[in-house]
Amino acid sequence: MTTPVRPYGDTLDDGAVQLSFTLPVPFGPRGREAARLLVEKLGFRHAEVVHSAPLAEGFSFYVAYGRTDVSVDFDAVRVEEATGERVYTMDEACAVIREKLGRKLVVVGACTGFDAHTVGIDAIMNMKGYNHHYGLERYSEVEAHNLGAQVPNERLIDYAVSVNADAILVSQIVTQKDVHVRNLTELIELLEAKGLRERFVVCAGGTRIGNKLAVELGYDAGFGPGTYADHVATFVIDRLVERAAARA
Amino acid sequence: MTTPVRPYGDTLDDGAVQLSFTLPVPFGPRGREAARLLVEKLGFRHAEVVHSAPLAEGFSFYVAYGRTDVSVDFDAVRVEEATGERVYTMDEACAVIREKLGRKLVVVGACTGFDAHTVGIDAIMNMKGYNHHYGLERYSEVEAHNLGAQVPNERLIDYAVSVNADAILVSQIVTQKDVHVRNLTELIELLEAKGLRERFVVCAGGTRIGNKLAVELGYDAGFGPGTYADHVATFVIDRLVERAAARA
Amino acid sequence: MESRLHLPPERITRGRELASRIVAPVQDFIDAHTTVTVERATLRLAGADGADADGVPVPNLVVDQVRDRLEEGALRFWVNALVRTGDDVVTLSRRVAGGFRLDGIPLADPVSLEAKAAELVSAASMRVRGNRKRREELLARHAGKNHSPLLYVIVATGNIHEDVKQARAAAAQGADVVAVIRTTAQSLLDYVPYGATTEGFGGTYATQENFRIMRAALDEEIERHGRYVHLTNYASGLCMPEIAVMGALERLDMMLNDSMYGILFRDINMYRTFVDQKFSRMVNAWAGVVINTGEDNYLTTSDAVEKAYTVLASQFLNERFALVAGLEPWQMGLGHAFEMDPALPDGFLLEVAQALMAREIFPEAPLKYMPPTKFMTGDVFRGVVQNALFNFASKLTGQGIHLLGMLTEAIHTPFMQDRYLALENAKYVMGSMAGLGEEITFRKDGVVVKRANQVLEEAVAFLEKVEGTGLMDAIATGLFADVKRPRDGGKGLDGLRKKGEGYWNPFETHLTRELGLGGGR
Amino acid sequence: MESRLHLPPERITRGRELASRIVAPVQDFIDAHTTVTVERATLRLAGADGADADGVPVPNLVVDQVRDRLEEGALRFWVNALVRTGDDVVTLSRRVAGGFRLDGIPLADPVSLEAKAAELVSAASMRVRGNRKRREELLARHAGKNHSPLLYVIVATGNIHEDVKQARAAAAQGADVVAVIRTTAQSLLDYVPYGATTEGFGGTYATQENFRIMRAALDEEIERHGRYVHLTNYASGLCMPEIAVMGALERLDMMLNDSMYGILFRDINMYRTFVDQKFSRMVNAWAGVVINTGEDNYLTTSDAVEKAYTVLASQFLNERFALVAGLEPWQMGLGHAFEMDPALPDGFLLEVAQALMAREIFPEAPLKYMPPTKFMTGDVFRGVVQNALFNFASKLTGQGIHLLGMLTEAIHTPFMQDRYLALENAKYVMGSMAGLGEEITFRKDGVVVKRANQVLEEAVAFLEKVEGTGLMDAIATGLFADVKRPRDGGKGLDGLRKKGEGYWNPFETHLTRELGLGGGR
Ligand code: B12
Ligand code: B12
Ligand SMILES: Cc1ncc(COP(=O)(O)O)c(C=O)c1O
Ligand SMILES: Cc1ncc(COP(=O)(O)O)c(C=O)c1O
Repeated sequence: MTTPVRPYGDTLDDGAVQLSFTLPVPFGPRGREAARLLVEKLGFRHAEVVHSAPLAEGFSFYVAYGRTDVSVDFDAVRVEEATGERVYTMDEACAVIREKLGRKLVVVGACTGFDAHTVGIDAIMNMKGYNHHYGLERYSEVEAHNLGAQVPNERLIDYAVSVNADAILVSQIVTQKDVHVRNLTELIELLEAKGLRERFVVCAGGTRIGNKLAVELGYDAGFGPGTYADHVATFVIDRLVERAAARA
Repeated sequence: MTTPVRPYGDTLDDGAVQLSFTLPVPFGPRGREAARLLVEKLGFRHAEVVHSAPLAEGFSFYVAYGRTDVSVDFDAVRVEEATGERVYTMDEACAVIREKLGRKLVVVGACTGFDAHTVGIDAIMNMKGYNHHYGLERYSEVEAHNLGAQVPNERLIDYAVSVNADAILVSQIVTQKDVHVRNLTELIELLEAKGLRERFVVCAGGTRIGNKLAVELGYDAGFGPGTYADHVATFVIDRLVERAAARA
Repeated sequence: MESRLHLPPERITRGRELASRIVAPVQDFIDAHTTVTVERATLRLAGADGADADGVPVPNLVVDQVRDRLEEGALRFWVNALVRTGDDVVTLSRRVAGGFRLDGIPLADPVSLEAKAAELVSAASMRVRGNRKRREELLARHAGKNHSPLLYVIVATGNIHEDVKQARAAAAQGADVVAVIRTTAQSLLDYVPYGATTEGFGGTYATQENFRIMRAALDEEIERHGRYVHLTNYASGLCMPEIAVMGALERLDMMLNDSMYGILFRDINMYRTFVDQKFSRMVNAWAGVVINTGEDNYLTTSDAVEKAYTVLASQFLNERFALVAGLEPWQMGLGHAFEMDPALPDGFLLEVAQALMAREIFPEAPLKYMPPTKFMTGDVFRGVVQNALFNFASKLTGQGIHLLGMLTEAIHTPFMQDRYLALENAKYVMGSMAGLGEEITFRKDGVVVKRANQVLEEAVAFLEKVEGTGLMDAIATGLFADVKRPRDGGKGLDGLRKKGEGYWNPFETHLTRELGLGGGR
Repeated sequence: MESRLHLPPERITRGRELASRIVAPVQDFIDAHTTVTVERATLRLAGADGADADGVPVPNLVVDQVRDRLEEGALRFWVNALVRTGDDVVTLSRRVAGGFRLDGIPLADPVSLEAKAAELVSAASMRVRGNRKRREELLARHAGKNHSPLLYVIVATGNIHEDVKQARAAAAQGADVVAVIRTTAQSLLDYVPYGATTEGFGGTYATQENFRIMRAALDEEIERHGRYVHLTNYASGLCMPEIAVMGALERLDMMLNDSMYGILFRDINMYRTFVDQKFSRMVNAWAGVVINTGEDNYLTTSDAVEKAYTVLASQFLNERFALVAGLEPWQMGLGHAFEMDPALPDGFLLEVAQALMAREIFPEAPLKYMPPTKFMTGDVFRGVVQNALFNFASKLTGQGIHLLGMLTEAIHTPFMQDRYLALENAKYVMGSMAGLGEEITFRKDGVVVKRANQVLEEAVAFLEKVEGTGLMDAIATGLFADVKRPRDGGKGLDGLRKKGEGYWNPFETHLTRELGLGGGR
């Protein structure tokens, strides 16, 4: 079955979309027409520039509405999230660790490179947690090390080795000019160069990070906005149990 | 010369555009991914869904940013406005009428069909005018008849004939389901059926009306937001002078 | 409550007094007349319904048949036919739709006519009373769940079935009131279309079936969300009384109903409107409907500072016309609007002054506050800010019914997401500054206090003038809204009739009695 | 002015007293120490500039050469080389960049060293005095043209030339202040990059050439629009004093400069930061720069209600550290932020209480009010509303420097259109409700008054505790911002030196005298 879906304004399949953008052209009727043509070229019917304003010499701003015939087959849309429907609560997670691993799970986390946004990794690791979901430090069966902000990849790896970690959790928030991609890639390359990649479950997280991107970059999983400790814990535990089973 | 212009966020040609739309799908990761795919299919690179929210059962809302390579050749952008750079002031307009027509210009205006939005046509015709631009009633050389709101096309034509009008000005503000197109077309068809089309300069105006649309529909000209009496007066006078010259 | 604006109570009293004197002579005129739509409304109350093959509604067919004898009241012919044929109302409606004429049937004896009429009145009463009771029960069951002010959104797709989707979404998002906007110019139709409709422009036809469909959908939403969702439609226009009846029968909760809107803004004949509004308001009063008056319309054409007093003057008149039609203060959703020019320095202060003034002068009325419209542009982002300030002003001054501004006001009738964003905006702003009104006092010699006092003075002065001229001549000479509406001009005058000696309308009599009103015949 | 919040003056005095007692011992430590960047800053004042082929700046090259003798002050070596070689500063800089060493040159006689130093001090003084004068002239010429509060926007493209376009656009749109945001983590570099730069992440490198380019562009905009446009950059970090010097030389108008930000939020060693902030603030004071402190940072991690007192406590400390570095009250852009949870009922009232409290406690300081950031989401439309309420609160409480919130805060560094929309939002809101602050009084027993008094109490109590512990130990034990920063931890400790007996720094001496400060050596 295919279910083509289109944007919806007030009638099914009307395709209505709101756009806004700046053009590097002077404000005036020609700019307005250029904006309209652009919206048309983007594949919109009924392209209407409903507002324009001068921003500066040679720059102008536009608000437009258009209608598109483009559709997405909703049935074919697949999301690969790191965790499925089933997410362990803290107590469940600890029970599984006790039962299946028989020892404490060791996790090292950090916000790496020059990134100093710790709120995200803290949300995952700190006692207090986030939105009424406790962080990993609260898990009785987890030994959690939060190295904080601006941790060089090298130091993170050394530390993970020194505490014999099961999992490494990396946070990256600043994404301008794809600095996060560079930094995440570097960590994996370093791990591989040292022959340590297989030793850890390595997860990335951040506002603009998803499972898809992280997996592409060589991580075991990626976590975006709305993640709680529960999600990462579930993923790490399941992955470790899997590995243990494979080894056995 | 061609000058391809693209949307501008903070770097030339970065192609940055903001979008928002509703999809008739439930809120959740799959909806979000569908939204992202849609933005990609609209031709955006780096399609990022930065916000999603549930609207109702089976409907969800998305805010997205994307970057496009689509460009418009700014040098090739042409706008056909009804009036060019040169717009008569009220006094100039009256002087030209006196000199070139040698009699008062008779103009009949109305907001037609079921449309009751008189503010626009009043802005053009009333004494007081709009934004410190007097309306046609103030022009000493213009005899202006404003028939007001909800005037049937038939009545408008009869009236124009009865006062021996030079020009008919029609305002249309409500555009839902293209009701304005229907109504504007009807007027021209009626005029043609009665063999009166050539007798009047016929202009349309309104918030969503431009010269292009009006001309397509058989009008002499069309006027959108930001129009003042000056603009219409200039157009009508020039057109009449032209015709007189052609006849002579 | 003591006035926070230091408004002199005697000036407020004076305004009321003037309104009462202005309305009295108009009331005498009203009592002596009926109109085609008052008669059709009566027939609808008596069960006339349906339409013929051309779509002409049965009430119109009946009234057209007896056009020359309308001074007797159309109901007599309907009741007589019921008595004579023994049909029930549904059958008779169907027969009339098929061409059956009522005007030739010899009259039955007055006693059986009265008896039949009493039966019909009681059937209608039961239905309307049932609706009122249902509303009261639901409101009681979900007490405390609505927002204050009530968050009011419109749907206007033109298609009742799309409207339902939009309305359900709005309910899910927290709307307290859903208004179905009428198609452009329905107010000028001298009949009410029949059945479910899917083709309107800028709105959806007000039909009884559309009312029913929407009410049923919203009732489901009430259950789902545990919050009462009010339904609103428009009475105004050439069919005010009939639509009021439809609203009463289908349990609408609010209706747009202004004593002069049709005259001033739709060029409907003034005699016609005055008579129509009275009957329609009696019906609203009876049905427990909250009316929404149209003072906002003054400011869509005139300046909100210069003409603020016209709003207040009109509120005084609407209040008086409401009182004499039996509406209680809690039913008077008197209108005003946030139409201050965003470029005006301290415009927000003037707006707050005017909104609070209305609040203090009509303390029991659930004031209906309209959002910015005329200064909205295609800049949807600035539109969001204008709406935020509007939301702020409304909560700050304790308004009752809050029409949400749409960021796309200058562009199109609302998309589903527009309404969502409007609700988010209002919920956030109003939640975050909820207590501010209670926190603050205004300087006694400040801009806000001065402004409110000035507007009150101007309104009273204006009413003095109107009282001098008489309301009808005031309208004819252009004192209101800058338009001149001659007594004999405008649409619908041919539908006016002086009531004859033998005018018979047991429904009117019933309403008059129920509402404790004197007058009428 | 009498307190509208009924704050007890004696508690405010107590807060100031505590701050003074807390700062005093730290000040003693500061006076006894110098750091690599204080030395480099001194060299910069003395004309050392440029970089070697690897991009290592000349001031760093000099300091590295004399690393082991820093307790004498690095300037001696530079001045000595000038005297001995007869080079001018440009030539000597070029030679040092080429590898020329200063540490081996035999010392000239003290008289010629003093003379040369006096010459350099006077050259720097002339330049800085000239900049101050130019600013004062321009401000006087365009008096009354800036907004109140000043509308402050950031540019952060990473490329100085793009930044210029963005800044010019902002100026055209009405911005009063343009801040060039620094690239991620420049604060952790122990040198200042040299020359124009085009590659930064989330911001643009602070370099002297970038300062110059932007200043020149904004000066053109000042002429074009007849409005002074302030330029801001960041002093904070491992190079605080040097960047302050660059700002003084290039006529920056404001600089981010907090006495503890580096310690708490960048894990820079506390000794290092305390010493650095003092010198950098003296330079700011001398240059007539307004500092912007970083109290907003407390609230990006902690809750704005729970931890409001930390903001006030930090303001007291920043004020004291500023006073002892010679800054005048008009130069103290003390920070705070609108980081109230939008979901919090009456959150706006709490926010207004806190903002007005800061206004009343620091009546002469041009408070720097930061916009919502942490509760901003990808919902740009709701973001616009959050910013509208922020604009409202700022104008209502009379803030001095208003950082505009961007609707895309949660998404990217600002696009040109984002800034435009932010300016439109602020101009509209602030214009429309401009007079409201003057109009209203808050109930004496209301939420706002109570909240302000409570935060003041909590701040004083907190300062009592810090005074008990001592500032350094308080930081070490995690009393501030929930982080523990051990005395010997953090970055940059190796750049700290105890001043020797013969420490020589005529610039410091000059500044101390000019600013009328005691202490120093
Ligand atoms: C708070 C904040 C700061 C604080 C950080 C304080 C701190 N201790 O963290 C301060 C003020 C220091 C700051 C500074 C800067 N910031 Co900042 N900051 C923000 C802000 C307002 C909120 C971020 C936040 O705390 N979100 C809340 C947390 C809970 O969400 P989260 O990080 O997404 O985390 C969740 C998930 O992503 C996930 N997750 C995150 N990490 C991980 C890791 C793992 C393993 C897992 C499983 C999950 C996971 O789980 C978390 C919980 O659900 C955002 C704007 C915004 N509203 O988003 C800008 C923002 C992130 N900052 C930005 C920038 C540019 C900067 C600066 C570079 C500016 C400058 N040039 O000075 C500096 C640089 C600092 C540095 N060196 O990195 C930009 C980034 C732009 C971009 N896309 O590249 C933003 C978007 C603002 C903007 N529009 O410019 N910032
Ligand atoms: C004021 C107003 C009203 C007033 C009108 C009062 C009056 N006497 O005009 C009232 C309250 C009565 C009203 C009612 C309705 N309105 Co209305 N209204 C508006 C509003 C707020 C402003 C319009 C306006 O006055 N603009 C100012 C004038 C000066 O601008 P303008 O008309 O564009 O005119 C300029 C140019 O276009 C040009 N121009 C215009 N005409 C002509 C003609 C000529 C010859 C020339 C040369 C130039 C010219 O010159 C003018 C000056 O520059 C707009 C929303 C908005 N902010 O735009 C909605 C709006 C136009 N209304 C709308 C609707 C749907 C309605 C109703 C149908 C709602 C309903 N179902 O009840 C009713 C129907 C009334 C009817 N029968 O037509 C929609 C239209 C949607 C659409 N695109 O189809 C809008 C956009 C609101 C919305 N988002 O839903 N409305
Ligand atoms: C009282 C009142 N009735 C009716 C309407 C609109 O209805 P119509 O356009 O159908 O007359 C309005 C609109 O603003 C109104 O205020
Ligand atoms: C006082 C102060 N300095 C500096 C900064 C940021 O600079 P950096 O990230 O380079 O440390 C901030 C940011 O919020 C600040 O408040």
